[in-house]
Amino acid sequence: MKLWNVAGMAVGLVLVLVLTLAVFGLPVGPSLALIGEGAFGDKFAIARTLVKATPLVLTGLGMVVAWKGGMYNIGGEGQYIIGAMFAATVVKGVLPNPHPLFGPLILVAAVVGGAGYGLLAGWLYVARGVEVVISTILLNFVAVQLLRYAVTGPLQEAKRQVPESDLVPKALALAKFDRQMDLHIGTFIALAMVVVVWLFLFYTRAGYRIRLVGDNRNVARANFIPAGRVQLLSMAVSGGLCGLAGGIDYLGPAGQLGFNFPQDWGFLGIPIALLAGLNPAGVVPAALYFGALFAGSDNLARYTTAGPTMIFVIQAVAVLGFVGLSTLRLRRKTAAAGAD
Amino acid sequence: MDPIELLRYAAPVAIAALGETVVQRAGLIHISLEGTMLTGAFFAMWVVALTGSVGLGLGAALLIGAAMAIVFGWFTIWRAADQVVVGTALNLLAIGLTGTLFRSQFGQSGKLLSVGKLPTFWGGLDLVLVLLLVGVPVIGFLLAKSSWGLALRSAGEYPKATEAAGYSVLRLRTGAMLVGGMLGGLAGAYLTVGITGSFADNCTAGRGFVAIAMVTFGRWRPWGVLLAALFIGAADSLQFRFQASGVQVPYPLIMAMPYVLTLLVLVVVGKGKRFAGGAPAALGQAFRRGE
Amino acid sequence: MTAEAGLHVENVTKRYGALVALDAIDATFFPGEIHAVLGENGAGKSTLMGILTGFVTPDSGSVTYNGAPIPVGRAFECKKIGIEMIHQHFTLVSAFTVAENLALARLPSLYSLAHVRDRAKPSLAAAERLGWAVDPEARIRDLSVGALQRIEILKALGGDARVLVFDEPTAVLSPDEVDDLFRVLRQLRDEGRIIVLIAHKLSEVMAVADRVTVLRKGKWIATSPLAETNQTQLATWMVGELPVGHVARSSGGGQPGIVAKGLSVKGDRGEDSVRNVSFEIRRGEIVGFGGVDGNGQVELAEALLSIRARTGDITFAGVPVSPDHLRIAYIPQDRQTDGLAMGMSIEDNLLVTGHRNLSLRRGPLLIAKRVHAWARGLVERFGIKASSPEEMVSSLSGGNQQKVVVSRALESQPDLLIVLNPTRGLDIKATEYVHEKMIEARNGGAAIALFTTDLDELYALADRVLFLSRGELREEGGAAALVGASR
Amino acid sequence: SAGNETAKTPEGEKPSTTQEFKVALITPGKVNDSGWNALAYDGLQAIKSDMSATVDNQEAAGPKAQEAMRAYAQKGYNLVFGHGYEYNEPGAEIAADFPDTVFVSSSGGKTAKNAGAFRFYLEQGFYLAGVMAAKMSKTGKIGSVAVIDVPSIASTIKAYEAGAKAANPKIVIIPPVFFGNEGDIAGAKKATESVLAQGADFIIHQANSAAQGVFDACKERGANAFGSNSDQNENPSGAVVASATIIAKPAFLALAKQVQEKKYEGAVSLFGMEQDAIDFVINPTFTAKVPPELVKELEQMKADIKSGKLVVPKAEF
Ligand SMILES: Nc1ncnc2c1ncn2[C@@H]1O[C@H](COP(=O)(O)OP(=O)(O)OP(=O)(O)O)[C@@H](O)[C@H]1O
Ligand SMILES: Nc1ncnc2c1ncn2[C@@H]1O[C@H](COP(=O)(O)OP(=O)(O)OP(=O)(O)O)[C@@H](O)[C@H]1O
Ligand SMILES: [Mg+2]
Ligand SMILES: [Mg+2]
Repeated sequence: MKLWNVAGMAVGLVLVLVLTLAVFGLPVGPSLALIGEGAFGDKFAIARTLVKATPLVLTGLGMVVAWKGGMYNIGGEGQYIIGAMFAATVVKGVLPNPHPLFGPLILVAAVVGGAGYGLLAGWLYVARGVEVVISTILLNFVAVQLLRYAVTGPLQEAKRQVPESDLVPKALALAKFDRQMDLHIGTFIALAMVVVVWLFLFYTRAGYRIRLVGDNRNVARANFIPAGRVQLLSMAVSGGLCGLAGGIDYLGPAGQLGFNFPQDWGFLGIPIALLAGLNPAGVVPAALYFGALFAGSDNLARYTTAGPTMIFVIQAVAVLGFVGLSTLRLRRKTAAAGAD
Repeated sequence: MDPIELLRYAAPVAIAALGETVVQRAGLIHISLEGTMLTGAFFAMWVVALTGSVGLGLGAALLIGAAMAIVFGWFTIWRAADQVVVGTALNLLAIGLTGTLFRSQFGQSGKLLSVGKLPTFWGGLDLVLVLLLVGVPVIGFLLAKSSWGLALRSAGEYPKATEAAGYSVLRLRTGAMLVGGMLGGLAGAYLTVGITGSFADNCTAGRGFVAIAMVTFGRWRPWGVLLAALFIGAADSLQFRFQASGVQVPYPLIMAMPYVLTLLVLVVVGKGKRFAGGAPAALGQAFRRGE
Repeated sequence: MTAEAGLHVENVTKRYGALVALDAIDATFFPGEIHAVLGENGAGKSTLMGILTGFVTPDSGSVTYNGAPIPVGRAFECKKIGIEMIHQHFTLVSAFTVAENLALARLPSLYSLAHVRDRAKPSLAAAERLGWAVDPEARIRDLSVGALQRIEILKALGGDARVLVFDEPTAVLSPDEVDDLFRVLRQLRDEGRIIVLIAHKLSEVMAVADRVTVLRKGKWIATSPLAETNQTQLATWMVGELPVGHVARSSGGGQPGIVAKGLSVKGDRGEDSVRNVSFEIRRGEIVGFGGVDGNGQVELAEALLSIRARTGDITFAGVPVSPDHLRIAYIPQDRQTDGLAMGMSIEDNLLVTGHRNLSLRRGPLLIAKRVHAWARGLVERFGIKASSPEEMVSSLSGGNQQKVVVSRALESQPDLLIVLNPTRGLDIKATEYVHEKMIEARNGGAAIALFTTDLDELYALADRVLFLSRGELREEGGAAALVGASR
Repeated sequence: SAGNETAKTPEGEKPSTTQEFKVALITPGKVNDSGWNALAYDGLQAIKSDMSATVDNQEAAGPKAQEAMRAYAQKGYNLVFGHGYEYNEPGAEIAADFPDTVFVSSSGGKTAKNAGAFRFYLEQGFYLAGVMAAKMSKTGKIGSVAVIDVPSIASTIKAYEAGAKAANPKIVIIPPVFFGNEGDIAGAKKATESVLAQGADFIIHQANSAAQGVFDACKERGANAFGSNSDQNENPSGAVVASATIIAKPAFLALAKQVQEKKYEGAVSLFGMEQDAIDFVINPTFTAKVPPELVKELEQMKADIKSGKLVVPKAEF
């Protein structure tokens, strides 16, 4: 994307936001101020924006990998939940001896959980021909119920009173830089994953094959590249990234699992990936945009009567505005191409 | 359970899934069906609360359902935008829109609403249920035998053949979306003015997604889809029965049952196109002319 | 303008970019005759037929039917005035029944309450008239290709078309099915319709046509009553003078290479595409497979690649072919569907073979620097006209796209090279270069199977020439064999 | 200390005086649910009007919960209510980082210098509902419907069952049915019908915003329902015979006053009928049908509860 296009898009999105606020009768100036303040007002606000962007970076990356491989994974939410559950299982296991060195192991478990759940959808497609879109919708529902079961059953806190897991012991929680701030090192893990995924997609054989199969399965077939296996891999990597997001949210901001653990970050990976143009590097600004939007609109909801539902409207319009603007651009492009 | 009661509780999913059958047969997946149902549910309730007329409420639901479908269709059919992305966004929009309006109209701290309901006759049937029972064979017949159904199905199977035969894939799909949207709105309305006479945030509770899955479960046939919806409804009733008779199974696992069952059916049916029909070949694929 | 009955084409020209697909063509098609249109691949036959039936808009020239101009470029309206085309590629919905497909083709009015059965009736009646047994409830995907061809034809007959254009209807039929089709064509002709037939096989043309028109490279060459010509004459019109003489023959008798015995292969629709063929290609040898498209080339090539199921044996150097000890490279027939990932860059498309290249990777990693250098090298050596290897392959011209496919295959130093029409769309210099490279590969010990429809290429490169005709192999060469004249 | 030094006042807000008292409420669900969350919202509004405090509220659960708590503390809020057990442990932990903010959760047992919990003794109301149901049931069967099986809900239902058993040992209690989804009115209705199908003619609910489904089912089947959390006696269904209510205002005000006067010390406090925070109200339009002895008996029990003579069972959580 050219810088000029990015600028145009940004202006367009702000206009869309202003319009939405106006339509719902919110004072545009003060509302924008509240949103801006909530997203960037002070170091706390910036930290919140970053923390919200963290799972979005990871689920966005997850969607990029799957979609690049031609797999329409919309099961990020389920993979996120299962990842967190795997992490919580390990935490429960090492609870008697919560040594900080277990931290990486817990995150690996989250990756494995998410990857396994992604693979399940991949297998359903490759081996049984079940559309990924349909199977992942169903698997998302199943994951939510599994979570509910887990926190009232095997993963429930020690006293077995409330439907939650135990609070993650401090030693295992993701390190923070300032006790008063939300920022934790998970954000940097996510940023590192951007680099890793970027290297994976563009500098490894496996990543190359994922891109190739996603672009044209026939070429892969004619050159002895096992497309099914490659697509399974893309689902596993995708699920693993979403699982990692779940693990980080569990060890970081949430600190425990409960009914309300899933916050739609898995679903939101989809628009992030789209906004990023299916480019891992683009995921960072896209996730920051949404992170800031969420931190800002949370602030709006906190300090006005706009209410939590208003946030959904703002988010939805932000996505639709983006899709609308990008299809407009596409149309101009194809019109130009058709002219010759 | 009394069969009419079973039908009544299965109806929201069944009606939405019936519409979704038409939509998927034309090659689209209406991911925002959940949101369409929710707006239908809210607007039906709102209009009934304002006017006292259930008929007007149902009409409002049809209109808003159609409007949501048009938005979805404009992006996905005419702009060839991704169905999942647009659908996800519209679901968010629906939650936000209904929630915001609900608060602004009925108070910040909420209120248990009770509005007029659809009158029943013949031991519990009502207009919408009759419509559903008539709609299944009618839509089944139209899809299978009529000119419209034939053209529509070809758009879901092989859009190029549709265009070669002289129909516009884009228009056919838009028409299918209208049917799917109106039925989605009606399905939502039936929750609020048919079953409960009330509305709450998110009262569709995932039924739209279930309806999408039921279309696959019912193998893209109206009768199959109705049976699938009844099956899930019955499984749900059974689940409550279990609880009320003290059977000790963790209820989240019971609640996952419908989805797991659907997945199992899909695994068994798998790629077998021959087994009671398969997915429309062009399902979920945007059609761009001249490609 | 003549008010004569019939379809008149006057001075029609059609360009695709720089390519002149049809160059000032005149032709007349009369009622009550079967008029065959002949020409090599790419001669412009389908384009001309598309113009007659409204699917293609000409750049200039006119088409009149019974004295009145046809609705040019509007296939749908052409259908209304009785001009129908039976497409080379079927437009049948495979999940539908026969009746549904027949009904779909009848003029649309969505709101008419007409039942599928009613709309299929005229076509089914036509089937009965022709003596074809058709089960309206059968599913398309369960039918044989021959049956599909019949359905494709019946679709057109349901509307009582007066002009029927058949684009290569026999390409996929068995001899018996061809005979049956010809019986029907004659019957339709005798009912006073205009029948236009595109066929590659001269024997077929001789059997059924009343008149022939020959095109070559977009130009009109000849029109003649069938009685006043013969196969040799037609073949010469089609392909021009036959090239003679060979270049750079292999020394012959290299090490044993591929040996195929009793190979049979099915096509995508389950038809027998390749029937019981046996041949050998030694290392250091190019075996050319001549013949017209659609006679089993793609299927045979894919069977040799082991990416298509087959019966029969293939061994290389005496052991069954297995990818593990054999390097195979492939230049597919259709670069856009099987050769290139159009959403990726030139470099990425070169990497299709290059990502296996040990010098470009370390374990699972691709070494970017080396990949760039390697890609740049290929782009330069093969003269791929692009600003850089990072450029999207979709922005290249067809010829340069072809060079991408060819260069990466040749570069991978294969033991077995399977090539379909490698120079389609290349200019003379590039063609020469590709030919040179193939000979280099041969001299380097590769066994090469060259499938080509281009006679010049066939004779220039092949050490031995075989001909594929309806999935069977023939040894005899010459123009007649090339166009499938012999039975 | 750190929390207040770094916190800034948001722009666009009225200039804050040093005395400004700021109270925030964080709810796990929507405050328009006519139940658990709604009552807390009403409590918060009471603090606003009676103490002219600056109040704000936000819905935040799961990973957002701690963030929301911190966000208010960073802004120098004096008191942050977390309306649910899930805010208790995190609250106690965050409290250490924000010594000038008091974190109070509804239920839960962890405390710190500036963190604690309070809990409504709604079991008392449910107990009386159980007594009334057992005494009046014609079928001899009573039941309950709830959204999810969480301890706060389970405990109230246990108390309802205990009341019923105490009043009539032979009463048959249909196990509670959970319908799983907060807003799912139709699900609540269907769940209720499954209980009614077992023969119950009195039903109590913990259905929050889906309660209308419970009432509707009872009305259609001629059964009786109890309202819960708030006074739902006037529900248009006409099926509500009495309500077990929480009066949030006194509890919220009491806590807020303690905090304002800097007297708050981390504790777990219980608000019941003794504090006028819980009540059991018979629907006036229904009184005629209730035997006068029963009305009297219920009044006596209320008095006994207040005096401590009758202790209603409750679970710890
Ligand atoms: N849509 C198009 N865009 C660009 N070039 C085209 C297009 N259609 C045809 N051509 C070119 O026009 C020329 C004539 O094509 P045409 O399809 O008429 O050949 P044909 O005689 O039918 O060949 P075949 O025997 O292979 O079917 C070819 O070079 C072809 O590549
Ligand atoms: N040029 C080729 N010709 C024939 N067979 C090939 C060629 N390249 C690869 N194959 C075969 O195709 C299969 C898949 O190739 P691939 O490159 O994935 O092998 P690999 O190096 O073992 O990779 P992986 O690590 O994925 O197993 C292997 O069986 C390989 O032997
Ligand atoms: Mg052609
Ligand atoms: Mg291998």
